[in-house]
Amino acid sequence: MKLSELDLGLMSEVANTPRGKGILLCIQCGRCTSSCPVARITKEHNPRRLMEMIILGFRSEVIPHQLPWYCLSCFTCLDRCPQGGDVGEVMFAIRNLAVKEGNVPAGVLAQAKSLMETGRVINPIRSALDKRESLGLGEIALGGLDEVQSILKKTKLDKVISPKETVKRK
Amino acid sequence: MKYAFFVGCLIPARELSYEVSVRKVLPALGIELVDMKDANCCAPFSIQSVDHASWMALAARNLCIAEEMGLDVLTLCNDCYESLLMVNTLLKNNKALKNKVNEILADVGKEFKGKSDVKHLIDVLYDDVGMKTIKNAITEPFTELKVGTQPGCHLTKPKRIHFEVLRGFRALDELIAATGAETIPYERKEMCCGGPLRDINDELARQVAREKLISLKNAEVQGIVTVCPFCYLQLDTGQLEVKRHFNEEYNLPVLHFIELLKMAMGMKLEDWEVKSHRIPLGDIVKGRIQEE
Amino acid sequence: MEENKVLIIGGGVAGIQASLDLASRGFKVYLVEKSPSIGGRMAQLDKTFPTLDCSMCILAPKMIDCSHHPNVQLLTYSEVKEVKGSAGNFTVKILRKPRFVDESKCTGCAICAQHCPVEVPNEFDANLGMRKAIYMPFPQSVPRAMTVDKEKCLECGLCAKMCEAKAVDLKQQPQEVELNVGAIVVATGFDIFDPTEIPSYGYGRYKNVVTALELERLLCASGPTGGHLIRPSDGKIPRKIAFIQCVGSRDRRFGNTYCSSICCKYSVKDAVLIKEHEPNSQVSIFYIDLRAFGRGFQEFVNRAKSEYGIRFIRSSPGEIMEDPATRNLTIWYEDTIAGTVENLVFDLVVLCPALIPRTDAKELAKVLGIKTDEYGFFRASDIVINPVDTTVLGIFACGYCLGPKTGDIPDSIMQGSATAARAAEILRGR
Amino acid sequence: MEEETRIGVFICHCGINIGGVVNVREVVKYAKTLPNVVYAEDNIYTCSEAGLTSIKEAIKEHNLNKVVVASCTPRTHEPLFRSACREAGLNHYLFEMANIREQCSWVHSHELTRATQKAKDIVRMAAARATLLQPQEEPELDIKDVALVIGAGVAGMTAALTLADQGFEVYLVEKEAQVGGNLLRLDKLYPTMQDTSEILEPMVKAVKANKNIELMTSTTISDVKGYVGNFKVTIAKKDEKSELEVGTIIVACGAMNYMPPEGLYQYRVFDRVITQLEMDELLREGKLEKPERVVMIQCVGARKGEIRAVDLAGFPKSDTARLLAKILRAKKEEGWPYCSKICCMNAIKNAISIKARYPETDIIILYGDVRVYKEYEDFYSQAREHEVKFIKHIEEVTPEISKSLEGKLEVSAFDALSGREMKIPCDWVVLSTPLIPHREEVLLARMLKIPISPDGFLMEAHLKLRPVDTQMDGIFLAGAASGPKDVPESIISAKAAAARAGILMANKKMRTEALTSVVDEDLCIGCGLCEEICPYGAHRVEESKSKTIEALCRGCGVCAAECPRRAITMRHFTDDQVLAQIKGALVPEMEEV
Repeated sequence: MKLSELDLGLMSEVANTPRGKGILLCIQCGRCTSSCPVARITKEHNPRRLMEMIILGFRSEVIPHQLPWYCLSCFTCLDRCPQGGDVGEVMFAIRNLAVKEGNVPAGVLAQAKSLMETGRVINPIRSALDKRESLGLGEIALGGLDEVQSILKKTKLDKVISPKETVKRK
Repeated sequence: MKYAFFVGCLIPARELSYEVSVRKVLPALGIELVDMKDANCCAPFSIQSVDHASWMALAARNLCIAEEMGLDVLTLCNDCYESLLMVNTLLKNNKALKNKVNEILADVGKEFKGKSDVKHLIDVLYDDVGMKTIKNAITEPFTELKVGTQPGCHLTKPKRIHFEVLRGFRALDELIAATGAETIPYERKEMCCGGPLRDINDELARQVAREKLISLKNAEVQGIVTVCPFCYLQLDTGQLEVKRHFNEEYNLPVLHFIELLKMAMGMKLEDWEVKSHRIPLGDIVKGRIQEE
Repeated sequence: MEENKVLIIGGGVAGIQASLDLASRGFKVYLVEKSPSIGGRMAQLDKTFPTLDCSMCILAPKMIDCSHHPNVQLLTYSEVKEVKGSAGNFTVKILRKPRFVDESKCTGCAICAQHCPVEVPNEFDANLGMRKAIYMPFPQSVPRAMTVDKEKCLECGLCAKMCEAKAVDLKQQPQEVELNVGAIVVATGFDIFDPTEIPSYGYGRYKNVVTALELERLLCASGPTGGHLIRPSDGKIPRKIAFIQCVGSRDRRFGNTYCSSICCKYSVKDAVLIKEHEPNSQVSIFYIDLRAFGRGFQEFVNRAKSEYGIRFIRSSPGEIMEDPATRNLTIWYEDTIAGTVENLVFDLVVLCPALIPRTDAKELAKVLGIKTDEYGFFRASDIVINPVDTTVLGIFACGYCLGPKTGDIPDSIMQGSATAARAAEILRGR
Repeated sequence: MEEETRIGVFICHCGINIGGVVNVREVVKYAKTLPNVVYAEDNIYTCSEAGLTSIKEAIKEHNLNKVVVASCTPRTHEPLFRSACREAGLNHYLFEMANIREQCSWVHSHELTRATQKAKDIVRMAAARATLLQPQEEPELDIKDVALVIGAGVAGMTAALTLADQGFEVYLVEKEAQVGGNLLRLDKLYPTMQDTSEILEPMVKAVKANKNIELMTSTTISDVKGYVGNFKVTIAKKDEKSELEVGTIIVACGAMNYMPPEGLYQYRVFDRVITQLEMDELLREGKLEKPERVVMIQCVGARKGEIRAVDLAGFPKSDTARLLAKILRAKKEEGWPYCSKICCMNAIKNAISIKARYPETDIIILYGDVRVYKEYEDFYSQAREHEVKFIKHIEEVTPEISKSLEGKLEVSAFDALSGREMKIPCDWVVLSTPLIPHREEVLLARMLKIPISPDGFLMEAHLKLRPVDTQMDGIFLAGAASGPKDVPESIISAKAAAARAGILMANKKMRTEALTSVVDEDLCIGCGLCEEICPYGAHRVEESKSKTIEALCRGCGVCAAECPRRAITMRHFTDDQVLAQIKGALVPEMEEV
């Protein structure tokens, strides 16, 4: 791999993203990977190796890929990392970067959109609403929708999920 | 005792029996639930993954509502619990972050002060109601019912936002014991249900669920008890998907803990509640169903 | 004249070296030891790396020298309670805990112990072996005198009856001794991190997960198993043994961010010993960085690989699972070179815990008025040029109580000698 | 007329160690039947205060003139029993020890009767020898309270100062014109990151100011004669030679940085491939211009290969030469077999210095293991927080270094932990090379008669328990002379060496073992064989007669064995004593007949 393809800045970019500081603590011991439910199922997902590739700056092999999305954020690694290296936390940092480059799974995108429109990531279907009524469970319509939307306007969630130059997800 | 009741998105949309049972059981145990009227989504895993600021701000907004009500938050869902508890802890301990978030909230006339706490249903039952009261409330305890629990990840993890490791596990086990049922330990008890991977990589989500189901099957349990709507969804509906893809029979009925407690307290399940479970509850609910 | 007197706190190999050097240099030395015998951690070890000398055999002569040196006075089973004054003139109050046995009369024949009805776990054997309520921690104890463990004693008085030397005195009272000394040397050593803090390794829950110190006792000919390596759950000889490095060290969660700096070395040593005990056993060592630094060790590691076929796996395992039926242990780890998650089954798993400050280090620091460092070890006044001076002039330190900067036995010995030089500089310098 | 021999025998149960196997009382009974034995008893622990007292009492009561203790190993317990005899007014060379534990009960724990039999044999042999024992006087030596410290690096200066501050006179000899050793070339010290001058300058001032220290630079050692307390050392400054008389010697000649041969990692081929020490110098002189990236390679010439022939060429007859001849046949990659242990921290130190100067510079360290032992782990974390990158490369796939089209250096390495091969363009390649022994060191060792360890460093008396002593009384080691050490470690070892030397000089006298060789001048033909083979140089032929220098003699007995005229005997181990012992072993067992 050539320098041109190695992204020197990736490690500090991640380190300076909220929840990304842990990348600097990693000593590559592998406790995270052997504790990870997904890593046990597929060789494809390897939190430790993901950290290593970020440290070295293999941007094109990490950011546009599924890999960061394979993390369940079950936080087992968080509790077992001897360095308090926050692998599970760093994953959020990486995903935040990935989204900015257009790498966001359809399911997640849908939830984000729904959030912007309704203030909820999941919404009841008609029948459920009827059932609620019949049980006298009362309304769940979101009074504060306008507030939610103005918050999301301020955090520019819409821009985040539809970046100009969209990187193809491999 | 009063709580700001945070019901979340998934439960009212898909798992009404959970909500109904909570609304029935907790008042019976002396807990008053006050709905958080204008609460928004807790901003779960998916939103956290998309944008940090949005997550913080939305979670904080919910916390502000609870503060305005002057109450602590009661959540039924591990995801809501993790999101709200994490943000609450972070903002309470990080002034700079708090100011940033409050800047965003200022536009909607809200300010995070850090006056409320966030509690999971299990915390409330175990700490506030207390085992004594619960034991006294049990009128029709289960006998010879062996269950495996799915405490879920965020009831206890990450350690740093929970005062005691595996405390949630112990609490849940004791609570189940109070209902007369027996919790059987199994190898993959601490493992995630795989829920978060639904809609991202269903294949993987199923395989994680499968590992858990196999481990439960090996422990020869009669059913699974959950405390999180996502775990429930993943192990109940998910169980059918696993069955279909690997064509393996498990037939492990899945119950919300609150349903278990409800029945042990002598309240019957209604027919629609029983039917809302994709895996038939079978003998577990024998004689505990409301006649029409 | 107190200029000629020095107090040594701690009778491990560092304290012993300091005592002998100062005594031979002409100082009167008071050697205070908390436990019934001097010898410290080194006495608990089976063999020492990389020369595989029998630890006790090379230590015992030094212990005996101490007890017979005209300039050394042993104050075992004693603790320092109060220190006043300054360099050249310290006043020290020492509590002599009652042994309930007259040291000068006792011949250490141990006949009393044979008759004592009370059996309790022996701390010296990492609680793997048993001792009586009247006991000597180990056969080569110095002084060679019994001690009554009053907490466990039934006061049946059988020991007193049996003792020909009439040495047992169950009425003995604690004594306070006041000493004047010109300098003080602290050599209180280390404690061991409690692996139950890491639940996923199951120490305490799984019988066949042991610490390295427990293994030393299991390998030692004078240990509870007479030198037969057997596993705790069923007394069977373990065929597959694993070592796990950095249990609680290099770990921010517990504040032990340092490297304990001896574990890699003694693990390789123990692995080789195991192969010599049981040539057809398989030994694997899980490590993060294999720290075989310094002379002789790299060569030792190479031999361990090529001659003894010991397997080195670069990985810090995530968790250990026990099979309730066989009590065998499955280690889940990532082969960090291959990048795959693997699991292996072992009969015995040895954890290498961090070496941490003595639980009472802070207390002693207060008594002495010296400072501790960020980990709770005693702070050197300047880690580069004054490595054995504490923050108080006239009070010196040597051995692991200074923290991992000490490393292994030779380092402790060098520091012990170094404190002797410093004391001489302070008290004899023109 | 010789007084009659009266032997007392004391047999130890050692708790159950011996008593549990050997029938001790029976052995006592038997001992009493042996010739010249007038008294015998058994003790639970002969080494206990009680046991020792009863020995002393028996000596007086039965006016014993020989004592035999049958118990454990003399190695640990002989001094104890000897002093008991002394205290009872009996010359301690009239004491004999029989080991019936290690050599009997422990090895025959399953054959009780035969063990008892063997115990009797061992006791009988001991008694037989004891009969012939003679009182001996241990020669007492005067110790001159002047010390010589060889080498004025940080270790040598510390040793000198420590001794001087105790009031001893010290000659401090340095072969270079300037004192300070390796520190002169280093930029900073880890982990404190202080300039080396901060340590060095005050130390040099103190040395020069101390009236007890005589500093001699550009001076070498050309010969060492004599023995502990009375060394005669010839030193040479240019051509003029002079002699020093000293009581003790501290060797602090340090170690030197390994220079890779031309071509290894393109060293000396590309001018921007340098050693870590050379990087230290660049930084020290502030000559490093802002690089885009620096790549450091660890363990260059360390932890691999064997010691090279060229390192031996200087001294073909040396001990090392012989030791290494074997290894060299199996010569692998060039280099030194051990881990030099300071290189990881050194690399990190320079990495941090560079980052401090040029934060944008990317620094990659290629390692096999990060051996940041002790608290240096925190130093490693510090480097990672400075965003220094660490790559575990597979050493089998040695990094290749080439020039890229843009004229940059290009390092190709295989990252074991991401399983990827990388070509890393960079401006500098820095090679971390180990500390290795000076060649002079080996010649010096020959003069001082200190053995050399297989890795070429001076060997301590015992790796574990006597790290700064040598097998030669009065000669001690400080600093890197006995293996790689960083500054704090060197200082500790220097203070330790000073303490050990101080003990001898403060006591002004010392006794040596009486067990030495004795030459019968009538038989000696002055062939000089003994002088040639004595490992301690304790024999010197003068006027065609061999003389023993008792202070140097270790009593090993090689000379006695080799002497063609049987002119040499060993004091306290005479032939007839040994023969008596052997005869004792062969006596047929009366009781059994």
